[in-house]
Amino acid sequence: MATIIIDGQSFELPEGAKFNAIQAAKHFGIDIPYYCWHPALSVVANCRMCEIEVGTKDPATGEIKMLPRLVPGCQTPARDGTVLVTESAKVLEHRKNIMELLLINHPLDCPVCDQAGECGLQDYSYEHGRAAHRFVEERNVKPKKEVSDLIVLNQDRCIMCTRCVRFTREIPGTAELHVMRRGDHGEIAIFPDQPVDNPLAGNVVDLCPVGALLDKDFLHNQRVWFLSKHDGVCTGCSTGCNISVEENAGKVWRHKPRHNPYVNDYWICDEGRYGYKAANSPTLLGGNYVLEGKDHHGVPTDRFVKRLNETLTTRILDKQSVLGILSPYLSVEEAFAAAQWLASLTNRVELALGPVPVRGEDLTFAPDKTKGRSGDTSFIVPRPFTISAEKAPNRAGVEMMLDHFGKGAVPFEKALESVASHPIVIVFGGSPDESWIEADQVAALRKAEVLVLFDTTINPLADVADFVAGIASFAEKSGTYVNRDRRLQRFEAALPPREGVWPLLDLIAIVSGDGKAPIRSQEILKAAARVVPGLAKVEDGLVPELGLNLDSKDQPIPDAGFQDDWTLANVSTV
Amino acid sequence: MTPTTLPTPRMIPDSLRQKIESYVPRYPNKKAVTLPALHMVHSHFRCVPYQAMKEIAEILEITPAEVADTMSFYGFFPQAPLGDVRVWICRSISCMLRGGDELLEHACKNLNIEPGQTTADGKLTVEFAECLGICDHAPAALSDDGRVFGPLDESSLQKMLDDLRKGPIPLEEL
Amino acid sequence: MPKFEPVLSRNWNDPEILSVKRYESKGGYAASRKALTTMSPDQVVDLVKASELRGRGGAGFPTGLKWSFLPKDRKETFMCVNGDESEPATFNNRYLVEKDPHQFIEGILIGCFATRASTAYVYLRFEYIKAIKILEQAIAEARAAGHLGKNIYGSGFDLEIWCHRGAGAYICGEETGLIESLEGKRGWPRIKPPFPAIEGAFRKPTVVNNIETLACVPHIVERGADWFKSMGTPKSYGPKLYTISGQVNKQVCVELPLGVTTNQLIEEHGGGVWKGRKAKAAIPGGISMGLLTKDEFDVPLDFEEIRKTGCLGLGTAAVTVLDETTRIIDYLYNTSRFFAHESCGQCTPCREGTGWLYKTIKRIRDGGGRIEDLDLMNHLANNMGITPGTTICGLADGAAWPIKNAIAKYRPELEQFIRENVNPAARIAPVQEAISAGRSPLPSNTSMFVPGIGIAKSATS
Amino acid sequence: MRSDDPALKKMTPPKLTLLEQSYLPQILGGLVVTGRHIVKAALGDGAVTMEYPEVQHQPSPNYRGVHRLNKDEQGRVKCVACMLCATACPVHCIDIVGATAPESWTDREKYCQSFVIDELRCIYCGMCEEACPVDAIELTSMYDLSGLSREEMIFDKTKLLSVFDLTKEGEPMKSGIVPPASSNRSRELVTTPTTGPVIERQQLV
Repeated sequence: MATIIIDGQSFELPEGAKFNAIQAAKHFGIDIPYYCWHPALSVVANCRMCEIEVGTKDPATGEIKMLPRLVPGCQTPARDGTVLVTESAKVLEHRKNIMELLLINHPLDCPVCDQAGECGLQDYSYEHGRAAHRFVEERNVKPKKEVSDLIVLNQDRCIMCTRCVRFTREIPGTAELHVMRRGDHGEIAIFPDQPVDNPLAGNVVDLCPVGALLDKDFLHNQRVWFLSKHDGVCTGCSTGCNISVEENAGKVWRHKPRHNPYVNDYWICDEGRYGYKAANSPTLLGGNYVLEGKDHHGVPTDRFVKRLNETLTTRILDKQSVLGILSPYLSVEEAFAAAQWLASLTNRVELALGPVPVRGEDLTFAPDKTKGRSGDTSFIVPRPFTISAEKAPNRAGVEMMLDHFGKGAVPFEKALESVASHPIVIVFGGSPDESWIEADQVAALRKAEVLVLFDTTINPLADVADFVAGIASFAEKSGTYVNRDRRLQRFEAALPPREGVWPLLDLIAIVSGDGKAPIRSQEILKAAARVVPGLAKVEDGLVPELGLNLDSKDQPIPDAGFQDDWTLANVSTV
Repeated sequence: MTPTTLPTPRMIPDSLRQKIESYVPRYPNKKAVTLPALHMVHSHFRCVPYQAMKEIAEILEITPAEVADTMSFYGFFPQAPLGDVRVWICRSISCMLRGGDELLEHACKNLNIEPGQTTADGKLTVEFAECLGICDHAPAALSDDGRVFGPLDESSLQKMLDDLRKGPIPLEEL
Repeated sequence: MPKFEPVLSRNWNDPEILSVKRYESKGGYAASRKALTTMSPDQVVDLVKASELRGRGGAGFPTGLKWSFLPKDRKETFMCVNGDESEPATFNNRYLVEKDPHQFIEGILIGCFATRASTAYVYLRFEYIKAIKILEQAIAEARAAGHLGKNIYGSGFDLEIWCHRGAGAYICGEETGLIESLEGKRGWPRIKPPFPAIEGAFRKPTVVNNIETLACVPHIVERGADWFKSMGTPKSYGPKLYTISGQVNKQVCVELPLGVTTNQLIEEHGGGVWKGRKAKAAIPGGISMGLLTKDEFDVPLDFEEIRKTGCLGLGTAAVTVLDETTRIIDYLYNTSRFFAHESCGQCTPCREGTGWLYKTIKRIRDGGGRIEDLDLMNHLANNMGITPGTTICGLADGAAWPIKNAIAKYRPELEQFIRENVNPAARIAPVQEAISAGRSPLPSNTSMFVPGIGIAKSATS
Repeated sequence: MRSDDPALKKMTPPKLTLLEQSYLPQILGGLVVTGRHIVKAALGDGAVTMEYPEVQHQPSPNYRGVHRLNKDEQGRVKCVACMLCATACPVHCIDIVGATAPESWTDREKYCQSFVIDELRCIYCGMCEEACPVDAIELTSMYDLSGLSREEMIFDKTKLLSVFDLTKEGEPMKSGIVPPASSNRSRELVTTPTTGPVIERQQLV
């Protein structure tokens, strides 16, 4: 067993771990400040913030030999017998010096800087900096520039950590960013007419430890300390990237990636990043509607449910059969509850899968560590990042329910053909995109005698359906999705359901009239796990933080990656 | 990459392109040719414009930003064309001790330019240098055709400037 | 001690030596033939180890030891020859290439054979326009004469030498900076480990040697390690090219055994201090080394003794003489300007520190100095560089050393300068001074954020 | 503060004499003061009440009344929408919408598109003024705040700026520091999208 000594305390390193000193210390709850190091990028050790005293302990004699000078923690492997001193006077004095140097040319415009509140400079200058600095000369002033339509670069705030440059070279491999000139006149730049427009470009904003690279979409809108973060899963494609949905005052303001080594590592694509806008869309359905004559009339939920149930009961008593269409945007719980309800209506029910949007081909970015700066890459465990062509979050999960309750996943096209034999069609939508259904498909579905739609947006099908119920959007519901790799992942509601609208789980409970029906997603998942064989691994409706692989055991992660947590909340207050 | 994919009109002529490509076998990867290619382009155009950087990137199968990264690091490559002759006047320690800074100032004042600028007639570009490695001639100057001047004083500086304005001399004649 | 006979510079007076024929007729390429045909690579390494040849580039690392760090099971090795001689006042490599290129090519050949490198890149700074031309021609001739190419001398050893031109960056003289530059990237030094011997150019084991170091190798092979060790001082053996420049009558490059003194150099080779003046100080080996005061002119200039005077080391043995009229502040201004211009901008302490030091020294020189600036600069300089461990490469040490060295040795002069030179125009603005001291620059009861100056600190003290 | 803190000074209540325990001297002392006032008022000089609104009250200089938004020397709102006042506000009565400043404002990149203070919710603690890094928000000495509806008491940017115009003569900006002028600054004025009811009030002395 490998033992590491940090600040005089011995710790056992986990089996198979591939840590550097920063990761090892963090693993045992000790913070070493850093800027340029990022767990997924090559190590260049140029910010010099993470420098500590390093030594080795001789296993035979127990003698500790320290190196005479400071060593960057990012560059120091944590091995058996490694000795780290992170809080000595020498180290603390060094941090003071580095903070002072980083700030001599940095403008003090925190009040107008969007990074304020999640800024590495703010945190570390509070924790490690000098109260006053000794620089009395003129500051270097550098220009503000736009590196793409979505990203702005405030060069005077940059600390030249080169994380962004390394990212564009190593992860998407597009290398749009470069360093211009040298010395204290160095700048980050793009080549003229070659903006940072790769599909992962937005990640450079997250990577930037200071307010140099900022998202124009979020610029000057909110102060980050007003935002509440909610763990979410991106619904943009079947990769199911872990995101943090950040809202304030009833609106979602941004999506940020959340680290999950099994799914998205540290990244999200720009499509997912700006997918938050659908949560604030004015085209979301604002209530329940019944088609009377040619017009839809908004009705309160109790009357809507009553009329829907009356219609369904009459028709079903007439021995008419039901076609249920479950969209891949439903959560596992919603699909389970919906399928269960449909099955309880009649035994003449056919279940089908809603349209699965597919665009292009899967796009995989394999990290190429040789493309970056020639730093030390031995700590990095490269993991590819894939943007799926399948633009729905939960096809696998919905299919699982269809397999259980129906005769397998009937594709949407085939279901359309069978509308003729099913006078009642009940569609569960949920796509944030209004154009999820095409005109000819709407026409085919409208052939049904009764068309019921549960959906989030005002879309062509909602224009013609007999019953339209607005349900909670992706940001307003909790539940789980099963991604492309059959990983079950939990997400939380970021917003309360908008006025006049119920979450689908509640609505089904009301419609089915079962007063005792569970409406908490965890309970439904628990119930589903009891009957659906694919979910057998779920225990007590609980899903681990990194998700649950439904098929096999997860490979252990040798590098305990962690996200930068430069937020005010993490600063210990006096 | 095949030449047909290159944008038109192309800036780097075929002969130069072949010369750049002839350097590729010298190194284990193409990227290493960046610096020689920049030198070749520079001596051809007497500057390295953006379009040329783009074409170098295409030849070497890297991105233009990577070429710009390398190019901007070094002090040697200008983006705007230079004068017919480029002369560096050294201001490093040995030359400074013998009046290098004053000579640079003097030369610029004579030519009515700032260090780094080209004379109005486009004949001469004067730059400062952080040591030219010809300290045995300090205070020294070096022109980009390889001529070494020094030790300079005000009168020999004037003579040097006059000589340089006559145009470059091929290296063989040195 | 027998009379010293120059070896590295023995052919410098012969303009014909540029041709391979002439060089061969003078006994050239005999050492390489001997090494390749009668010795094994390891024997050459052992021989160089035995000679205790130390790198001539500045750090003085034992060359044989460096070669023996290469992994035993390597498949491909590169040799990088460091001719990016950018340390101000240094020009001995230029002499070696311009005046006797084949001696140096022979050195590369033996060095590559010893390290089993089949490709060598000679990285020369772009300012050496003539030297590059001469070297390229010499390489072509040597190849035509069978000293380079495939199966050299029938030994089965192949070698190609390519000339790679720098583009004006001091930092490319640092070995990993050179490797990065060779790879077509910006010359930002790499972190170590991995050391170049394990993972260098193109991620292969690489040896980086200075031109002068390699030029010594043929002579060691030819005459043996004992001959080499018969010259110089303990731990610093062999001949060395010293350059003398600055305020002396004759600025020259001379070959002498290691361990001559500054006085000897100035009087015997430099023709005395110019204009009949007296010397005030001398820089022993390029501006990053610090200053020798006049009292220290008798210290032998070798790798060990020089450190005892508070200088960083021998450096490149480029001695620059300052006469009695030269102001130390001007010397500091020059060095700090150089390093602020040449800092690669990678590590924070060097990027920001060199700029800060330059701005401060400029202000002092302009007449806006404060006595406490000296302590501030001393503190800054003490926390920069590889020695305290705050940077990747040694440039920051080189930038900081002259400053702390000069403050230690010439503090009275600097203080006097600050007191006597007061220029109101160069004074620090009171608001800046107040901010830096953590005092409120504004009337009390006001907030601290002034756009353009900016401080967000409550008004204390 | 801990109870065993050495900085704590322990006090014991004074012992009262028998006469003091009867409270009679204190009562008599109070009656004397009252009597003095009765006499003064009867003689027509030294009334302690004020005939408001004919006579206006002059509050002390550090009185915390209605807020104002300061303008810079070009008449633009000084606020940079950093929202520190909203953060500091203990009752959450400030709502700001920030936006990128117009191109022509070369000295700043952000300004407040809307700035609303609910004057009824405000507790006039002055924390906003304390928090402001650019001295844009200040509490004036205006105290006679009234309105006919709750909506009227929600002050928008225009109204807050008009408070500045009303009070700037009598109460100059506390910092007196204006942002350093840059050479190419334009003279463009702030335009506010809405024009709320402008407060009308006689000029302060």
